[in-house]
Amino acid sequence: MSQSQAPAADPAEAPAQTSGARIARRALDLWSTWGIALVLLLLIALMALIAPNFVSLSNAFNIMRATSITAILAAGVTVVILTAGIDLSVGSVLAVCGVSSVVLWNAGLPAVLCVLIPILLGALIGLVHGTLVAYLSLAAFIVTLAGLTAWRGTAYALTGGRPLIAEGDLGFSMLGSGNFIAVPVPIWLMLATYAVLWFMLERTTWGRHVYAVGGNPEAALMAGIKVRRVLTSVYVISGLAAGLAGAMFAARVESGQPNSGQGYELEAIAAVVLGGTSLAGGRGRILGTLVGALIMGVLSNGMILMNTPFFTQLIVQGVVIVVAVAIDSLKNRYTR
Amino acid sequence: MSQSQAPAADPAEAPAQTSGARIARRALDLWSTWGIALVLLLLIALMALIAPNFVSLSNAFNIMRATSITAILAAGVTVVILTAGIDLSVGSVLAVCGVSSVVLWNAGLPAVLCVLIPILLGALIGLVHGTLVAYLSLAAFIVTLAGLTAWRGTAYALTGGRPLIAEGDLGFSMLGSGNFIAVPVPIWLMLATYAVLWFMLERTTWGRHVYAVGGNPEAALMAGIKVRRVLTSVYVISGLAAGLAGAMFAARVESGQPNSGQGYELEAIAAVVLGGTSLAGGRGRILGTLVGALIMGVLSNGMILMNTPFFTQLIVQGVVIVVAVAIDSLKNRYTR
Amino acid sequence: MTVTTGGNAKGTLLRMRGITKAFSGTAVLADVDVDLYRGEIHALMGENGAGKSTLMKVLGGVHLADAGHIEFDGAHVAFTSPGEAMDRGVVMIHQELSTVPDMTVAENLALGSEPARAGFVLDRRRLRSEALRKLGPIGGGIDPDLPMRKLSVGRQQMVEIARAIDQQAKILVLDEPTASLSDTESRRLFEVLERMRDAGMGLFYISHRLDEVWRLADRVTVLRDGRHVSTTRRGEISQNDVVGRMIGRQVEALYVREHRRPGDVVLRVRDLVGRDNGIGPVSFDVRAGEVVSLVGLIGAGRTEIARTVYGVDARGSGTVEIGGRQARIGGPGDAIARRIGMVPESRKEQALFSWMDVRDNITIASLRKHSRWGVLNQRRVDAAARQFIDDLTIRIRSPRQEVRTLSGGNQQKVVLSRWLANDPRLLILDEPTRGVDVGAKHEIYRIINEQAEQGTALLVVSSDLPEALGISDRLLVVRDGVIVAELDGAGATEEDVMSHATGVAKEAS
Amino acid sequence: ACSEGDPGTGGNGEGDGGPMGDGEFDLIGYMAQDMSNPFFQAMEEGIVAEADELGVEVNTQDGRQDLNEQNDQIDTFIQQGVDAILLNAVDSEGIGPAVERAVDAGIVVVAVDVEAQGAMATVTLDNVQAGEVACEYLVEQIGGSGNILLVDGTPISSVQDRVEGCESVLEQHPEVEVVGHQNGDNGRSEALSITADLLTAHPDVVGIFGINDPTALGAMLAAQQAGYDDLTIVGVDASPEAVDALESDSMFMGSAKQDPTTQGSIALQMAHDLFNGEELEENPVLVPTEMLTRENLDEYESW
Ligand SMILES: Nc1ncnc2c1ncn2[C@@H]1O[C@H](COP(=O)(O)OP(=O)(O)OP(=O)(O)O)[C@@H](O)[C@H]1O
Ligand SMILES: Nc1ncnc2c1ncn2[C@@H]1O[C@H](COP(=O)(O)OP(=O)(O)OP(=O)(O)O)[C@@H](O)[C@H]1O
Ligand SMILES: [Mg+2]
Ligand SMILES: [Mg+2]
Repeated sequence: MSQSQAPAADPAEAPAQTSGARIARRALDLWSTWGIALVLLLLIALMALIAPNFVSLSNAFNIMRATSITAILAAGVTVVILTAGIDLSVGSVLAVCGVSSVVLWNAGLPAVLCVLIPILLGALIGLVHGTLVAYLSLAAFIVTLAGLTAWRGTAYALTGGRPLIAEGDLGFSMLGSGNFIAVPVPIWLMLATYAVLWFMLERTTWGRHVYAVGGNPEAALMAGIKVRRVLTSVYVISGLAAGLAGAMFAARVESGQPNSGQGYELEAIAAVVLGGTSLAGGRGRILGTLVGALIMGVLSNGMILMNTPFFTQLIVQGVVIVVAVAIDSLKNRYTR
Repeated sequence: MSQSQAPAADPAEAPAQTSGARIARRALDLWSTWGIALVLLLLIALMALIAPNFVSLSNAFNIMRATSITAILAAGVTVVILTAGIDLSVGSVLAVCGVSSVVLWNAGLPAVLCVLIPILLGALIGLVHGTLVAYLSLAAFIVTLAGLTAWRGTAYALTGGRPLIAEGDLGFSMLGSGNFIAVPVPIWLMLATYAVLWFMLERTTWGRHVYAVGGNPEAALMAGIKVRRVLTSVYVISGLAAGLAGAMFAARVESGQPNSGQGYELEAIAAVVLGGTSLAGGRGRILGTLVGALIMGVLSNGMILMNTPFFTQLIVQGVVIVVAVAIDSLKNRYTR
Repeated sequence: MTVTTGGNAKGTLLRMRGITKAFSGTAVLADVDVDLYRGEIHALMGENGAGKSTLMKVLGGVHLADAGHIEFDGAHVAFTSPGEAMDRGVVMIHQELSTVPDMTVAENLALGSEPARAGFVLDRRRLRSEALRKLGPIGGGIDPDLPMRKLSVGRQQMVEIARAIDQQAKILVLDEPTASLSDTESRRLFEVLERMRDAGMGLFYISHRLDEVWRLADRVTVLRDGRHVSTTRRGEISQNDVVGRMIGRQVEALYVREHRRPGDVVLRVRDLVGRDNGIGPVSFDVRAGEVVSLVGLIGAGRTEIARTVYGVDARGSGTVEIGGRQARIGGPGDAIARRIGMVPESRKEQALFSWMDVRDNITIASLRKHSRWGVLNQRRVDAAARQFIDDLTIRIRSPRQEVRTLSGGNQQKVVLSRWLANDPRLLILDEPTRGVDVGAKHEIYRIINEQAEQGTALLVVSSDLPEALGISDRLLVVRDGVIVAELDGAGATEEDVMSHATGVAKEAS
Repeated sequence: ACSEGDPGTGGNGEGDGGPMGDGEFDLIGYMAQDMSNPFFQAMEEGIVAEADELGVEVNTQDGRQDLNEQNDQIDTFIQQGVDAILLNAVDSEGIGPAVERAVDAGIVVVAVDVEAQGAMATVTLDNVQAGEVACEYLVEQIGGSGNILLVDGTPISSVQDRVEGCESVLEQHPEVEVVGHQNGDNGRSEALSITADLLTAHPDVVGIFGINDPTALGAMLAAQQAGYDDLTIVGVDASPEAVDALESDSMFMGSAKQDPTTQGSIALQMAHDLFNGEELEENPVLVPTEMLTRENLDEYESW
């Protein structure tokens, strides 16, 4: 149909759109998006061979449940990184939101509000970061680095410096440890987060604007995109995700831990980059991040199963990150 | 020739070059470079008013001695950031080098070697990072993030996971606690690091190349600059600085602490950004970083003097970072 | 001399009055008045830095004027963002490419106005079909599914134009749209613009190419140093007068080709084939004191030939000899060591260090000459920079001024000095006058000629045919990555070049 | 051992509260809150030594002071089908839900050093008491009055209990004033740097309590470097470095004894007994703590 619409243009110059060429391009696209998934599969295969008790449904659930919190943080961070920004605050925002959910519970609020309010709190914090980045043009790195420090302090301040025990049975503990259709709730929440964000990024105009702002903010501005609003929105999304992760964390440990989530920001970013999203913005896929997060989860699970000393785990983790990214870059060299 | 042809054009086109305008512009330049120094002075004035015992030579030494290690890390990181890179590994490299200096000492090596070898080790680690960044074109963020993990693991592995106490009197402990002409040695080392790096950046061809590579790598390549070599060299510099910081750390605590330097990478980057260096590369001044590091040092010292709860300290620190950067950006708005 | 009043029956669409704008204290626009009628193409002319783009950015909501007001469609407006201006029907094609390289052509075409269902759900099918439709008038032959980055600069420019002309604009501003276009594309663009004018739109057209302006414009406004000099109907003023008003003096002969005495062969290229860029095999010589131009259609591969010689693009096979000796040039560093210099086609992306000062930009490739053991001799660096600033009459406040604050022509001169500072034996110039005003153009031609006189071999890539014909001793016509004809600079005509470039000549013979 | 309800691993199905899996006590997990602290490494040594005798394999995991990490580790241990978990929790209450999962999966959970909600048995050193004895000794040494510094650590329960213990003693001594109370991150370097600052603010300090030996020793280095030679500095753990410091003529005066090695072996013994369905003679086991000082240094065998 579209071909028939464009006869006015010189037919000689019409691009070669043979279906063969298109399929080839499609294949390359797939490989460039999913090359990292191959790394994950290889890793799983390796672990299946060498780690005892690795292959089982319950271990798969284990891995995904353990991954769910960083994966959700990483999903939010992906959106920020797509705009060439960064969010270093997610670990601390998780802590503030997690702690506040228990504070609310202990104050006698219904379970639903104890989850919703912290999520909104996360969004509000994201709004603060986003406003500073978008409207005061401060570097995202430094704004969220300040956030990392300040919100951690706030989390401690909320509890006077110590963990906060939930009174009675925490009403929303199923967020952390419940099951739904035989699958743990955290896994559902992780999948839902990715499904929603995938849709928003790939199937809405907002998603195109995110990519455009990340790819060339000036061009986006010239094209009439409300760059500042888009920029603000991604930090809100990241804050929302961190808020959800915080509530899940609190649900999982049935208490408010002000020191929770420390260092998660770097884990989340590692997952994003492993997943193929460029830190320069404008390029990447949200589902790649999920794969990246699972790589880290499988690795850590496998090594615990193999009883690896903790320092060896750290070394292996570092090496795997570099190797995976290097493989990914070789692929890029081939497709470009 | 063309001048004589266009007498009408030239005077009109030559911008007003009155000496008054020139002085005003000079002042703006100074303010744009040193605006952050004003923030430091204000902070010092504030602390002098509210923090007990703040104003004294010994407290000034305290602050600078406490700042020296992050300041030295930050100096190395500045050079990396000038090329639009980043180094997240410095805290872990510090740990590896610090631990290895004590390992060497306990193995009976002379004190000089116990300092030199770790510094070279730092450079070697930097070489690894630099090679991955420059020759495999991997993102600096992810390479050094992997380094952050892997070298931390290595530091633990070197000691079997526990701190390593120096046997006997540590021969190079003066690096951490000695005095030279009535000024603590760490302060001399910090000043020397900045002096050397200032000279290298401002007065050598290498320095020009660093700024060029950071400002526009493609143009740098076209101008015949060996971009990859320059890129590699900055990570080596950063590794060297971290190695020195490691030896100083070991000297100060008279032991090899594998968990030393955790989180210092972010403190160092905060200092760099506070000092006015752009994370986008190509713009910034090394001495600004020193000011940035001192701001953090004064803040933390002042609040400890006031016995502020640690969580309040965190909150204040975050707020001060944002405010300082915001002030800096307002200045930019004015001068541009 | 001043605004022609009541000249158009269809009425005034836009009135800009007393527009004043300063950047950090430096006045860029001072009290400028301009009108735009319905159904006219209004050309803005002026030297680099005269304020043309700034004036248009004030109109388009990119900058806010310090003083003055804008009356559009009978109402006062002050757009605060490009989006707002666009909503009201003011569309701009900016001087700098503004596309998103990682998005596809189709996505770029829809940027900011993506087809959507329910207001936010992207309609991918319409995205593609609309792209094909938008590309029709000017950008046919571009695959809408390709990522933008895979397109040459010229084609990217065409996509941008296609996007702008498709919007239902009342005012369309084109800021040097043809800077990267070849003749064929330009001509197609002009047809579209004329149709838009006839439909009653108002168009602002900025260009440094007089022939284009004379072909298109109904009225011409000249700006100088941020001030309005004159607005006249095209027929009422001569090209020479316009140039005179722009730069405050007359330019008798724009092109300079004097005292050429070609000497020995400096560059000898034999059967050169690029490894990945699809050019070759090509063979040609450039002699000392000779100016040789590579000409051809956009995308013909001229830039690639130059880049392969310079070592930025990898060589597949073939040989390059410099001064009679085989040269293995593995990169720009090797080229520079053999005293070859190259001014790349994209100033901002490939040549300038925007945040560094003029001095550093001039000396960055010749620091070795001013240093010992890597330590710079500051005084000699300053002296070298000053020498070129004077020799090339680069207009700046101070050598420590950041180069990004210079106008295009002066920036180009800075880039030129960078290579002159190396005392080159062979100088490769890719589009040396793109986006440069006539005055500066003339000076650049003078510099080129001076270099040739001094015995430098010059290889020029140019899309501006009159320029290539005017300054070159020989022309090499490139088509599909190979050289299809060699023409004498003095004897050849534009028709000769075009017939070889398009392949017509071959079929005829 | 086998995993919960998963036929894929070919286990013998679930036991009912009693010994499960293959019925052999052959694989246990040890979860430390922070393996970078030598204290927990010494505990691991105690466990491994005991485990070698019992013919049990030990899987050690570092919690890195992160409760979520410990949650994941427990899940992985359940997966792995360990027979028992010796749990040194980051937070005694927060670990509760995870402990419950492990117990439900038929795993014997013994809390070590830090109480853990829902654990089947507990062996702890009374951290509150450790803080008490250390600060009692401190108050005694400074003669019952004067300004002191409290160098705190990261807010995890074992640390907070020590501070609590110390503060309860200080309440009875109003002449002793805490002029500085800061967080030293449980380690030498941070303790050193904040103590240096605190000593600037309060030059008249006569004593320092550090929540563990690395902290106290870091504080001591700061005091040395600031020119002090007559402070009274006490810590907790009686670690080898503390012994070194006591052997030399330093300002470090004492440390509340903790015996991680013994705690570890007792814990494993308890787990073994529980696994075999035996009654425990004593539960919870509370290893009493006393002060290690220069006076009783000879009798002490460091861990
Ligand atoms: N954002 C800015 N900040 C500071 N100075 C600026 C800015 N934009 C433009 N200028 C300055 O304003 C003057 C006018 O620039 P403008 O781009 O309008 O010129 P122009 O007439 O379009 O020139 P050209 O033909 O080279 O495109 C120049 O001296 C330029 O350096
Ligand atoms: N990055 C790229 N990837 C793929 N193809 C490219 C790329 N850059 C250029 N090309 C193609 O190479 C060919 C020649 O490039 P280019 O257009 O730069 O040549 P040119 O003759 O110098 O034209 P121009 O006037 O645009 O400089 C064109 O077909 C172009 O589409
Ligand atoms: Mg312009
Ligand atoms: Mg070209």
